Amino acid sequence: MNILVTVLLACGLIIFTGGAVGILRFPDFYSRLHPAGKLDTMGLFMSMLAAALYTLEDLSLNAVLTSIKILLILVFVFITSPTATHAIMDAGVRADLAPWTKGERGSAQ
Amino acid sequence: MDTVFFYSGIYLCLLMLLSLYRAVFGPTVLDRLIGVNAIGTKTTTLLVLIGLLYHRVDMFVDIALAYALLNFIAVLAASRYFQKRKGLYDERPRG
Amino acid sequence: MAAQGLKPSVPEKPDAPKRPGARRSATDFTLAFFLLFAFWVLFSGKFDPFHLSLGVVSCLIVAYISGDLLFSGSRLSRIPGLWFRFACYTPWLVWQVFLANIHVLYLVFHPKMMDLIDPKIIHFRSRLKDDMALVTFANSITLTPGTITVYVSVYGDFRVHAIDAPSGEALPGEMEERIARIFEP
Amino acid sequence: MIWQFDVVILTLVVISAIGAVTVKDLLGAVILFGAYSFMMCLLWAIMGAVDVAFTEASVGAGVSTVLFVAAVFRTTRRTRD
Amino acid sequence: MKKAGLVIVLFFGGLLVYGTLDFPDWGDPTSPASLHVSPRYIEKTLEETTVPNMVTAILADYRGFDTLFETVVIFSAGLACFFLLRTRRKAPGTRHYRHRPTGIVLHIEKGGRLPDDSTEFERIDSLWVPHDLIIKATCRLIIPFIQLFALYVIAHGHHSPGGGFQGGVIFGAAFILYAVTHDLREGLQRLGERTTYAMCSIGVFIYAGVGTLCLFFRKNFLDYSALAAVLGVDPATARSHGILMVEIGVGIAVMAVMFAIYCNLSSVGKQDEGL
Repeated sequence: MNILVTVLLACGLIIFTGGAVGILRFPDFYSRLHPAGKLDTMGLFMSMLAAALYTLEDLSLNAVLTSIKILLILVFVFITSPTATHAIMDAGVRADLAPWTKGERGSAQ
Repeated sequence: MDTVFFYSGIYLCLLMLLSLYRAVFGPTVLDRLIGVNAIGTKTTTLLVLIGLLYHRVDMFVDIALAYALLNFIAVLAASRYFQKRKGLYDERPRG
Repeated sequence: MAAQGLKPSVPEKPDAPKRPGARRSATDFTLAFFLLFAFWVLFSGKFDPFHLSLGVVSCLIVAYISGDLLFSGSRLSRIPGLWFRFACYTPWLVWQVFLANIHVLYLVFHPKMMDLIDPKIIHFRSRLKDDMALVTFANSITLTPGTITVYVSVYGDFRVHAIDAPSGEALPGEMEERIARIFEP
Repeated sequence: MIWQFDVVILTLVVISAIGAVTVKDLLGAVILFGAYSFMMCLLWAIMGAVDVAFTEASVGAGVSTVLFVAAVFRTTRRTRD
Repeated sequence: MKKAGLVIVLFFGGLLVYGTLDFPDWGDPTSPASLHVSPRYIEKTLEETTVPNMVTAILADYRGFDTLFETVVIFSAGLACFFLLRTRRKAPGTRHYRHRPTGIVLHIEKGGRLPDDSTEFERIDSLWVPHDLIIKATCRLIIPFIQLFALYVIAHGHHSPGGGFQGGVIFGAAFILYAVTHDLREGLQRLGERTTYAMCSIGVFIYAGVGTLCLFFRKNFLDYSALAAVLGVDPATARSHGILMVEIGVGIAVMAVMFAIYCNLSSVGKQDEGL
């Protein structure tokens, strides 16, 4: 069980790392949203799964309810995170921020 | 197991530092918004990890749940600002 | 998208009730109450009569204030089947999200990332009609490979930002079919 | 062994606070202030003050940023100094 | 000017830091607070009030006056916003109406208006934002759960972190979310302006009223054990119930004040076109 939790947590952390590095590396605002919106959600998914599993270990009613609450965090984040990503994207489009395309490198911002 | 949670917590903090770079130095306001949104997600995780470290997850999970529910209100309000007010490059100081 | 001043805009569906209690059916209220009470039990974790009665009062308040927000625009008889099919859809979605993350992770850590990505905005029209179906589809697009929904109109016109060429090609594709099977059996 | 957490998070608090003060654009300052409130919430949580952390979480994430954005929306985005 | 400000801030900051040198160390077991104050609460709270979460008991019972005046401070913040910003003057500028069936937008200038309850036409903001399906649908889905969570936080302040203030803020945030994603007028239709201000005062009134009720049973102000006769329970449980009532009062007041401040701030007091 502990090994499974550790592996899940490590996966989550790797995905979080991808998100953070992606935010730094991508060339423009629109492509930065891809790692920010997706990788963070998935990293949260993995690490919350690990936390819920670890909480379940002593298997009392309280522990079960706590792990269900941790899973509820997941559900709410899966509903709200794409919406937040979409809202930021929409704001960028409305602010007339030019998207970076191939061939005109460096003219992003 | 505590050691695992401890080091993953520290690691998450360091990742936050990376996101904070984008939030502090991001060329546009929207980049800052992306950075802060990413920090919010990591905060949620970190709160649960702290709860696991203190062996009181039932206390900390409420705060994490509040973050999961409330985190996007600020993002929605800020994006609403851009829907109503045009213009992004207001950052240059005048003279 | 910016200059929508005088263009005939999208007519809004006149479904939003004007004030609480204006257009609420008793079944809506009851269903919202029971759903909220299930969530209360999950939140609370205390089963003594005092806390359960507090829960009943709270759920009544919330169902009165905003019960009309939960189910507006969907027919009640369809809801159990809808939820069941949605629950069947979720594992597939999670798997797709996982694949998407592997893809983006590969892009992020690739040393020649700048050559691989080719961001562009693609347009297509979905055949989904229901509002919730459109929203589910849009959020699923945002969660899956290299694509983020930029704009979706009430009629199902999608504008999607794709990070590289292969991720944009798959749309609308299989996901739309699956969502159509959920909402329009 | 919690003090490592303290050090890292205090660094983050100081960075986001300095960022929020020095940014010229007020909207950017508001957003950075949101990041500051996240860090403060983590700090309270690590010190074991769960109730204070909860207050910081609900006020910082839910209300104060929205109020500041509304104020910036109705006034101006540029600071004078 | 900036430099002078920096010097002043550094001076007073240095004074504060110098002042903290006299404090006992953090977590020092021999400091007066840890010797006399904390053990009293740690030992007696559960016995005297049957509340497991000490912080809630201290805030609402032992330090009840403090919290009462904090609530009054929040209430007066709402009042200050109201008196500073609220105007009765209607916006004289152009009003925008949309014909629902066709979607044509009418601009009516110089204070002209159509009846508000028209079924054919609806008011839209002059800085118009198109109908965003995703955001509206998600918020409709999530708002009831935010409100339920807020009520859970208020009701379970005894057992887990939370209480009236946090729950009230979350509840207010749900209304603010509705007003942000739809528009301010729709938010005000859901929770009217008069209702908001009434709830501000009702919240403070509940708190002070519970305290005053104790006076009628020959106990001190805010000594909830006096309520034991009314509620039909022993004094310790009565104190726990009194704490719950007070928390509900705080929650109502904070919720209403947050929403009132948002409405006044985002519409410059016209309560008409918001963020």
